[in-house]
Amino acid sequence: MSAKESNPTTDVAAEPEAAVTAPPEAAGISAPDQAAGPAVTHPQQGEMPFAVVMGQAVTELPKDLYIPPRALEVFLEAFEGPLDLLLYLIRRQNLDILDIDVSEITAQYMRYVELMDAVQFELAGEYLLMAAMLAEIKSRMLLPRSTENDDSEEDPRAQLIRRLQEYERFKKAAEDIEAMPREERDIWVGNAKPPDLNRSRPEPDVDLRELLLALGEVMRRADKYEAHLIEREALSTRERMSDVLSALSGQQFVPFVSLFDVKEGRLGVVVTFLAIMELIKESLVEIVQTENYGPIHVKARTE
Amino acid sequence: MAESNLVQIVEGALLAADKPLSVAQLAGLFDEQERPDNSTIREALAEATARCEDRGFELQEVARGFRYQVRQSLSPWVSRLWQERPQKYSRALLETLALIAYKQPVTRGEIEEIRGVAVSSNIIKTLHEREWIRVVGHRDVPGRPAMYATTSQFLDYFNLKNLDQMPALAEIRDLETLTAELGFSEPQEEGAPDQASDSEDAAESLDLAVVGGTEHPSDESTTDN
Amino acid sequence: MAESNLVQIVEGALLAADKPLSVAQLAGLFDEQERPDNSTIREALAEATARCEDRGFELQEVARGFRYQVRQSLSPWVSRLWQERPQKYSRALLETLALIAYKQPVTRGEIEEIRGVAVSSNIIKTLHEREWIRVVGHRDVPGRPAMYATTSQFLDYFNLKNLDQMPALAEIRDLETLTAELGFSEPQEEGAPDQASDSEDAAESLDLAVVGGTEHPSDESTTDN
Repeated sequence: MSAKESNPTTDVAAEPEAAVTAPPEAAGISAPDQAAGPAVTHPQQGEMPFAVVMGQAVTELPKDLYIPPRALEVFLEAFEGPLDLLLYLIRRQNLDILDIDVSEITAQYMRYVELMDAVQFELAGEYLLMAAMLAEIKSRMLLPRSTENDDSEEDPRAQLIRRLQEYERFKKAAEDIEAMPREERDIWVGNAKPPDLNRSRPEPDVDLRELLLALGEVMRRADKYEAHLIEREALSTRERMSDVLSALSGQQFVPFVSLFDVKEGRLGVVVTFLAIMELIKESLVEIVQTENYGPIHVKARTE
Repeated sequence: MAESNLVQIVEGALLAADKPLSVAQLAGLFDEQERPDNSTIREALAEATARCEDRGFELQEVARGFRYQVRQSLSPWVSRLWQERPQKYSRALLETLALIAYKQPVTRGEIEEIRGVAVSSNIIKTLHEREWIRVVGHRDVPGRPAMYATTSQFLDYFNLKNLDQMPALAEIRDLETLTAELGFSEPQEEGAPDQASDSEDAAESLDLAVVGGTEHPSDESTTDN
Repeated sequence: MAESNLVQIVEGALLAADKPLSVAQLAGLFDEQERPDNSTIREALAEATARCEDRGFELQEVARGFRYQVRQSLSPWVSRLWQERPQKYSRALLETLALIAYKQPVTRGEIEEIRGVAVSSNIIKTLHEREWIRVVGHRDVPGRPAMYATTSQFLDYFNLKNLDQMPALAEIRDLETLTAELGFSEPQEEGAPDQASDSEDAAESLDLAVVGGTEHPSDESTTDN
């Protein structure tokens, strides 16, 4: 609160940054962010840098970091994770991402993590992981630097910076996507009522293979009928049985001889004969001969 | 100029809307202070209508208001957008058809006995509509059930000269053996360069083998349609 | 005459369809014997485009094909047709979408690694339901996680023809040099004169960086695809 008051007066340079250090809510991407707006002003104002010296932000942290638990929750929910929070802390201090002061950032980050803990905010493991990583970097930077021959080991700070940069570019990409014109907001697709349709439903195609597979399947299922099914007669006989029945349908008596077509040759005659025999056997037709050596007639048993 | 802009707004709104828009609704798109009166909007609608001359769509007034619709004369082409993909026939239908082919003349009851489940009337109806089966008589048992047989259209569809070109039942019963056997002989026939040497290939060619499994002249039938 | 009829069919079909139509799909509206070739259809599309001059709508090509769209300049009026505010998307969803768009094919784990937080299943589900992403395979690592990529529906939704039209991804500043410069030197002791001297520059780049890149100068970014 006092920091807020003193802010404009202390340093003019701080003025433009005030806008710059606006929390991510300023981007106004998601609804919760908006909700966070007013609640958040308190903590962020409190830690606003009041001076920039040689590109380095000088920050006086407020004595009381107290944030009402609900507000804190909203505040933290405004962040998309530890990287986002870190970016925010860095930006708020007017620091270039390549030039972060690890110990300062670590201290601030830890303060937030402690706060989260204090209000029993369900602390995501990711935040703790980042805390541990920051602590490690900090401790390594305190150690005397061995000579440059340990190049093989990557500078953990560089690693952190890379992660921050990588995250930031996608954070930016997300904002770009949000800004892109899109359907239902900026773009309306034109449509007109279609004419009355003359629809034709095409018939499904069937492959002979499918038919055979289906038959194989049913036969496997109906194993007990196997004996019944597998008969020696050729399919042509069954086909001819159908033809004979067709020929008989609607007729009273049909002369036996008329069922044969000599043009089919010997084989055809045999097939027809077998078909009629089978029809008799299955009681589908009956044979009638009124007198000895008289003409034989065939009649369907049913029609 | 504002005039032309009004027509554009009317055109854009009508095209974007998913229902007809009334004059009042069109007026509602404007802020009060710049809202055109109804007669001005009607003029814009008339202009938009005139602009449809010789286009594939027209502006039509219906009960609820105005809408663009595609010219009825274009129906033959536009309808194709909704031409349904042919669905596949059910397994039950294929089994029924196969049994009719192999067991003809056969009644529905006999098919049901073999399949172990009822044959739905829809299947019989579909097969009739497709003109793949016909009734060749009625069995002389109670209920006088119809006996079904396949038709010449059925043969034509599968590119068969007669039913004898279908594989024998015994072959089908042993489909696995059949396909395995044929799977090995197939590469020769088709001149496929890679012999089904390893088991992987053999398994893959199984599908094909069934196609070839007919081994009859009817082979071609599997490739058409 | 037939020419003009073709343009009408194209116009009518595009307006009747509920999704963009490709040249091939337009060709599919015709019987084989009367089917125009692709270049003829493209001519018809060009003609249809020209006919939109000074109209409230225009013909636009997007990923899946062509569609009519209301001119964006009319958006202030046309948007009033809908009462509800357009849907907002959360930052988490947009960041996930951005990662999938720019790094595809990418697994959930890879997204989480960059974002530093878990990706909620709801986000993935929503993106699937919107048909903006699809699974294009599985990475050959333990658990075989799905790899996600964006769809053409995604491109259509954002009025794009292809991914190249997405805004360029910001550049990562060179780390090798950076690492060398940094060493483990404490920023406080920074005697580095060049760093201190151009504090002006530092402040400036800061501005840009902080704004989150919404104003990133394009020269800083690269075409990353």
